[in-house]
Amino acid sequence: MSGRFRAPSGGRVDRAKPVRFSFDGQSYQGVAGDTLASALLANGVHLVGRSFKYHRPRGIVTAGSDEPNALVGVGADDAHYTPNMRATQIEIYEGLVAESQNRWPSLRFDVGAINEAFAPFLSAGFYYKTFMWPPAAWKRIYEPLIRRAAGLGRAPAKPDPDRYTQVYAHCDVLVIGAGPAGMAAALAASATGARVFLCDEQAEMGGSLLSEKTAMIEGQSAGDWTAGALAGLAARANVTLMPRTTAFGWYPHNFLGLCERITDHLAGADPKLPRERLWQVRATEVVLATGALERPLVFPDNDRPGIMMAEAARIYANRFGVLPGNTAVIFTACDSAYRAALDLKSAGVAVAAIADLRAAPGGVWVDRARAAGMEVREATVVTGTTGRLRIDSVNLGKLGPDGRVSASETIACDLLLTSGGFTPSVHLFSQSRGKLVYDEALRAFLPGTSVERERSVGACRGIFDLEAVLNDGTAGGSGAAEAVGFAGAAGRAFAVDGDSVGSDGFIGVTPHGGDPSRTRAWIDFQNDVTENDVKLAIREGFRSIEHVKRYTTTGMATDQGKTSNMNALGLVSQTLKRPLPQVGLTTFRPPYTPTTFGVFAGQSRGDLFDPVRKTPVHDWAVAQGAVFENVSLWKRAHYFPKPGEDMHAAVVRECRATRQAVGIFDATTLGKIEVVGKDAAELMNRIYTNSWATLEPGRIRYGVILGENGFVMDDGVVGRMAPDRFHITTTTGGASRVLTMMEDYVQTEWPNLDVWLTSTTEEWAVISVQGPLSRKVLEPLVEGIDLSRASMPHMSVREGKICGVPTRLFRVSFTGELGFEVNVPAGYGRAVWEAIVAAGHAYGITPYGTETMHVLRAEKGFIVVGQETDGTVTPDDCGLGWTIGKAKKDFVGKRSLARPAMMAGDRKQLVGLLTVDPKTVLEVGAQVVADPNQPIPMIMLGHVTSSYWSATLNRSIALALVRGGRTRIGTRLSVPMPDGPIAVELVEPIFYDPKGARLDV
Amino acid sequence: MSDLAIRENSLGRLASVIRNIPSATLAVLPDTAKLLFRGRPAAVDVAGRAFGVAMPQEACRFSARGGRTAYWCGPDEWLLQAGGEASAALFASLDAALAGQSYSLVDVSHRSDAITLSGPEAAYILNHGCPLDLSLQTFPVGMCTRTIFGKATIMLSRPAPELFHIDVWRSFASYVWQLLEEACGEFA
Amino acid sequence: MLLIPCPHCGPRAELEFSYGGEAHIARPVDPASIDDDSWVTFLYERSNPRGVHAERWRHLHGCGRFFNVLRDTVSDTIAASYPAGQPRPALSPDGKGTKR
Amino acid sequence: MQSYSAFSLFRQALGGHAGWQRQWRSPQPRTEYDVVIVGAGGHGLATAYYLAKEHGITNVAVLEKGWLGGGNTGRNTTIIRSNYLFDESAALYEHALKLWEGLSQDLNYNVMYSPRGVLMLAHNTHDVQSFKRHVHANRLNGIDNEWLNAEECKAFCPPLNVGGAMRYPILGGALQRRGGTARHDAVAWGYARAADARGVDIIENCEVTGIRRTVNGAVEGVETSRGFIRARKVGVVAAGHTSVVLGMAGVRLPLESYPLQALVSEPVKPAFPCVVMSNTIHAYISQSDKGEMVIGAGTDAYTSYSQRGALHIANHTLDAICELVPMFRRLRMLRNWGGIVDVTPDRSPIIARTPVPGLYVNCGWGTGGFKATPGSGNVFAWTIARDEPHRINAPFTIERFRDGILIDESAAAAVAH
Ligand SMILES: Cc1cc2nc3c(=O)[nH]c(=O)nc-3n(C[C@H](O)[C@H](O)[C@H](O)COP(=O)(O)OP(=O)(O)OC[C@H]3O[C@@H](n4cnc5c(N)ncnc54)[C@H](O)[C@@H]3O)c2cc1C
Ligand SMILES: NC(=O)c1ccc[n+]([C@@H]2O[C@H](COP(=O)([O-])OP(=O)(O)OC[C@H]3O[C@@H](n4cnc5c(N)ncnc54)[C@H](O)[C@@H]3O)[C@@H](O)[C@H]2O)c1
Ligand SMILES: Cc1cc2nc3c(=O)[nH]c(=O)nc-3n(C[C@H](O)[C@H](O)[C@H](O)COP(=O)(O)O)c2cc1C
Ligand SMILES: [Zn+2]
Repeated sequence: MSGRFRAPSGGRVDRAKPVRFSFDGQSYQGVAGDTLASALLANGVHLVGRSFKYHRPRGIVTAGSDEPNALVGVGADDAHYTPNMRATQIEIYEGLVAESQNRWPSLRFDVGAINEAFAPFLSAGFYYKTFMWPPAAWKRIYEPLIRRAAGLGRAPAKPDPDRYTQVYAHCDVLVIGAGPAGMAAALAASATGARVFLCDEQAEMGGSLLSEKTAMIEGQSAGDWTAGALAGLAARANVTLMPRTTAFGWYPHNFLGLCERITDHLAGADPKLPRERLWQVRATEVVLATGALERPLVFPDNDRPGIMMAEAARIYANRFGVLPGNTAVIFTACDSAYRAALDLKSAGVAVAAIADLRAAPGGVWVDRARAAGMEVREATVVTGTTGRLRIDSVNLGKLGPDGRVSASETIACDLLLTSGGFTPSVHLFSQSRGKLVYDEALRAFLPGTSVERERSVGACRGIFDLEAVLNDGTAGGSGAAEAVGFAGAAGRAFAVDGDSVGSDGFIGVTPHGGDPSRTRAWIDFQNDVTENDVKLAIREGFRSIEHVKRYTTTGMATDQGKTSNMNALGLVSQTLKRPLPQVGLTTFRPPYTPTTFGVFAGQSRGDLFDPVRKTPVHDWAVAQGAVFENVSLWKRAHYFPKPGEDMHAAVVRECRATRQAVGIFDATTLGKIEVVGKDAAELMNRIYTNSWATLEPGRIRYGVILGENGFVMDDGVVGRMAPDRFHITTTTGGASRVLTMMEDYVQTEWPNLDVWLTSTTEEWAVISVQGPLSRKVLEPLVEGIDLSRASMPHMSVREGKICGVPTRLFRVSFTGELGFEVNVPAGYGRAVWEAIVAAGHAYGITPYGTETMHVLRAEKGFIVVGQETDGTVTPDDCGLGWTIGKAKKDFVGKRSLARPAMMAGDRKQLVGLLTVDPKTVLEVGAQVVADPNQPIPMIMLGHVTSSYWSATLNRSIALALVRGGRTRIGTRLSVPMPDGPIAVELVEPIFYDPKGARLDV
Repeated sequence: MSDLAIRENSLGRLASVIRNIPSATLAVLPDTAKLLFRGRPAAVDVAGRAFGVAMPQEACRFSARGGRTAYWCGPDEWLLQAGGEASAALFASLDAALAGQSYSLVDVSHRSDAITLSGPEAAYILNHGCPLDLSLQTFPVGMCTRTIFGKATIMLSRPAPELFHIDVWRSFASYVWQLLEEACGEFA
Repeated sequence: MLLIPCPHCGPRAELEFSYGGEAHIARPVDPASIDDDSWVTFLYERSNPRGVHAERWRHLHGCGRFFNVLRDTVSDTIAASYPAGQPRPALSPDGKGTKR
Repeated sequence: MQSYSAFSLFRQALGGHAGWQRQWRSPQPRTEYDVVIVGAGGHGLATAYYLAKEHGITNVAVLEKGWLGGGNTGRNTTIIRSNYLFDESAALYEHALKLWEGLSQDLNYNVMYSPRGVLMLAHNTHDVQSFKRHVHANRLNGIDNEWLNAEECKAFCPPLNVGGAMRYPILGGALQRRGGTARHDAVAWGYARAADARGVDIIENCEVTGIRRTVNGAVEGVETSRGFIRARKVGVVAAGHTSVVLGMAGVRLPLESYPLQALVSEPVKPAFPCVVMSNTIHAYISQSDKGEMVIGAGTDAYTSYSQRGALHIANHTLDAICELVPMFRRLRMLRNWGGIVDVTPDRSPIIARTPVPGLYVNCGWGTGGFKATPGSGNVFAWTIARDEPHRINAPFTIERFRDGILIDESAAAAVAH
């Protein structure tokens, strides 16, 4: 048998399929269809966890996602371990391994329970009042202690190997919750042809009908009707049924996050399957059918294992065939617990007594209970319970008309069921920003005015009678389809044979007559918040419910107060004598239930975290053993080490080869924009600091772009291909920024200009061939282009062919040597690159990477945007004042340059730095000061922006931005480092071939 | 020297190791000539006549004729595609026809590569990175649009109910391909 | 994730767009002629309203066009979407749509 | 003020905690105050406290439209550090950090300031260089900040994925050991209690709806949901709502309000020892004393007053976290919320006089003002009391935007928070 407490028949589990699992190392048997909670209960296990603060023994309270107590860790190994799972939601499978949490060394004997002894000191917010002395002890002693004591389960210790996926989906009507209301809504909406999604967080759809034994719908049992309804829905092509799928978050414009659990319930799941899937659903209309949650009654010692929600016990009995105890006492403020009592009794549980808070309970359910021989105690409350690891008795008290409680009797039992009525699940409605309205009669907050296109149906809007629920669901489903625009939604009336259990209930702490400072009535089980804690908070001035929440932590645990918030609210209302709606609720936030990080991250891991952009030459460089670096999304070859070389050696070799012979560099990642149209030159004039009107077709100019704030934003060379056509290059990281900015001006400021922009970054592969022998290498490869000095001077561009394919050949140099940038259509990039390498073989052509590129340009004093500039640098600051077209009236950023501070004399300016000891290489980012011996805080004059070993010059070089730098050239400053100051001389920021003679060849 | 260099498709290598699944099949489309045309209204008709396919005026639609396709990209922007043609010649002929107009024509033949995704699960697979409603009602055959797929921009078009074309910039192509394969994973 | 109506392509997910800040802030025709105070107004000062905000979006991963939207910054409700360059439409009294 | 200590806790425990006094009163607003502070966030409450404590100005009201501490103070990820690049910011945040170090004792309220170290990760060459620039500048400013290579990062924070198959490997990091976290709510409550004890009236549920000015333009008082309150000076510390409040006096500021989201995981036993931030892949994380992983990232794209944000932002935040710490993929998000942060063009705050005599503003803290709370309140109190800025906040004027004297940390380093 699958446990001592399994009824011989009944329920929806499959007794023919035993399932073995382990809990805290002990092996148990359940059956297919069990949750971990039902299987444990079937085996008589009630103690399943320890509470957060006091390590109190705790048992299973609910049968659903609202469970506050039964949190366990699941997973056979570290990589699959998941803490804080609710036993009530875990479907068991063969080999499931679960363990209890927050206890040591064992659940039954937990050292942490010593906290109980200190409970009097651990009142709400106690830590704010102590641990302040001596000040140093907080960090070293108190805080580590507090941290270790807190925290529930343990974090997984190995990387999670499972897959998670994310899908966007659209539907006309999304129905959340597949109880009677949701099923009826889905039936009605889908009948119109609307695309309908129906999701439910549970493994099985049917909601409350799954545990309904007596009511008949349209002449069928609830179970049969449910099966029929679901089969009907499944047969409709326009319906998607989504079990095990929690709608956890509602985001603006009817965008909802749904988490589907795919493999957690399977033993040896197919590894192809993702563990969970995030459905990101845009729904035209949403129907909320999320039901209602039963509310516990709060009384002294209400937290012992064996104290359970009445409805949960009914679910265990009716749905799982499990008897949660032998002898039950029931404490209720409503009729539904009578129904539970009757169902339990018929399943074989003895009902010792029903204590009803109400003065004169009556009606069909009460009559039936009495008729079944149950003793109903009117105006009776629970004043306390006993039992260490499981409840063994209940103290009852008589509630007088004056509110006083007088002791009456003690009853032995191993099960105490409570019900304080139902709280409609308005979480998602509230997330959608709809306003809640308090209904005095129902004692509940109900959905009021909608903000999004949604409607609530059934118990989640306070409709509890099954027939009414079904009809409400139908109306809601039809209404939603109609609102989408589907006609023909037909009304339908369901006939239900069954009795309503009404809507009585109680909110707050039940009267118990005990001394509030000695009794402990638990409001929030998981966070161990008691009646006294809340009262203390109020006494201390925490009057807002938000303050009470944060001071006591009520409602902040992993259940987010699903069962406790209303009682906390009720207690505040009782204590402050302020009507409940005036106290108000705390804010509902996503997720509805805790949701795995992995499913939010989805596929974005490793190489799919961000696109890896590679150039056409990439694979060639890989084959050459290049080391790569990330530059924005791109992979760029950083250097090309030969066997045995480190970066330094490789770079020295690459630099020498380029300066002395010829080097080849992949510049494909540079951004490129084609600017075309009659007004192309006019736009260029307005965007760039330079003047473009005079640039002849076939010539190239270096250009600078500022933000409208006057700071350097990007730079690059621009070729004029034709009077109405420019080929812009930008920095690798700046490409999209520049294009976006230009588009902005073209579209919104100057729409009358006849000019269009096209990104051509990816159209062209750019092969930079640099060095005195570069012309010799290229000459034999080109067709229709005369590379000679006379015909193709520095800073010119020609169109023709190379290796038989079209090229835009730029004669430019970022190295200071004779150089060319060969642009070819990207698909040819690799072939042309290899052809050039082959042709250059005889000349010692050497591939070089970004590091060598940086050294060579630094030797020439060329800036790199983002290195010499940082968003606070003007063109003049970095030595680019010369690019500003003096005659230009306006360009983007010009006006900002006229602001006082932009013209101040002591701005940081670009200079060269030479260390007095030529062997010392400065560190980029090091600070420059006048006097290294001044006291801290020092006056810093600037910082090193670039610094390299120059093989060409056989010494170190650096660039720096230094306050009033240009006037300091020739003087010495200092770079104070932790191990001593480094003396530097300020020089012009150009170290090599200052006249540019090597370019003019 | 005039050896014609060999054109490389950025997806060549990935496509050669594909595991095909019937519910969603990935393949690489052959290279085509692609020009991006933009212009003032007057130029649009001229371009359409010269190209032989009128520029679709309806947003997010493409029209095709005789191997040539014009995709609407924006209110003044079309992608002109010509299978099996040399882009230079096409460029020259359009450019000549458009003389005197206000327009821009840019050869983007190599900027992107293209993927086909076909099969009954194609839309579902695409929705792993694309936020569009891909039902036939809202994304009918004949529709095209730029959109996103994961963290990449793509140009998506639907030539047949269970067939999508994805045109994607070269350096993003392998990312898009891999993400599609990852999404196909549960069917593999 | 907002659903933003592009005047050209129709409603699309926010992911396809980039935000462009407050709308209707025209760059001065002749920046050189205005004083620092006026320039800073153009450059930086924004109305930042709690309520309806005229703002720019660009359908970056779509048709590429900039356009304007009237969005309530408290409820996120979008009341209107119109091409760049057009004046701000008047809202209907309920604030939910434009006046017709 | 009732003294808090282990001893008083012990004594009260014996009496069933019946003897604890209210931490702050809930007074009716008086008709007139010397100073009215608009906004009972951490900064506003600290301002009132220091006005009373250091400037002897106790006829002060702090007006709060909701519940005190319910703005960004109550919804931030509590990262505290002072390793800012520019002298101006470094001075401001270091001033705050020094006050943090003694704050629990000063307020007699344990704000749980936890200097467990803030580690900022570098993922590319640019990050490395920029963080080293910070390290050097901080050292010469007397602020602790040190460079760790990747292995040292791993040693300092073992859960980090260093060297694994990461799209952007961790190349190193800048560590400020004195950086850390504090218990956000306690900061608000501690200041409220201490200010209240010095006579400050903290008035909740009192929304400022207008600012009344005299004929010559000076501030006369504020209109509120609870009537007009006269005031000689008004200090606005309304974070995301500053534009709205200052608009009441006709003052326009270079400010925009954006949603910023944060989230927490379910609580687990200690598994993450410090604060880790990565600006390059956009996420930061620490573990609270209660056990939740406290996680945040960048703002949503658009201006908003709705205190919530988009799902894709949470997705991107968590894909980054899962890259950094792959074993946290199985942790679960417990709650995700938003705040409204007010951002200036240079992302540095404004702590200054306004063009309206008697009206002062402290705003623009954007995504990173919690760490500044004590320092900000301290210098703002000075500014209001003396009608002139303290040396430390002198650079943080409104005029700096006009004059181009920006203090742009993020432009300099793309670092926020
Ligand atoms: C998600 C998130 C994460 C963050 N993370 C960090 C971090 O890790 N580290 C860090 O240093 N900073 C962080 N910040 C920023 C930090 O929270 C803020 O800069 C700081 O808390 C601002 O404090 P404040 O007192 O100025 O504002 P708030 O706490 O917002 O206080 C302003 C108060 O003004 C009130 N108010 C507004 N209008 C009116 C009115 N008309 N009348 C009366 N009262 C009004 C508001 O109700 C509010 O209570 C974060 C912010 C957010 C939102
Ligand atoms: N006092 C009473 O009489 C009383 C009170 C409450 C409920 N009921 C009974 O409950 C039924 C109400 O029907 P109903 O359909 O409104 O509720 P229901 O409880 O039958 O169904 C709600 C369903 O929604 C699901 N759900 C809730 N939140 C979800 C989420 N975020 N994501 C996915 N799924 C979610 C639940 O798993 C459940 O299956 C009736 O049978 C009624 O008689 C009676
Ligand atoms: C550092 C920090 C830790 C938090 N930890 C929790 C927590 O453990 N449980 C919880 O429910 N909320 C937690 N919150 C979130 C708050 O419940 C709340 O969402 C936040 O203060 C914003 O307020 P609001 O959601 O009421 O708008 C935390 C917030 C912060 C700032
Ligand atoms: Zn569009």
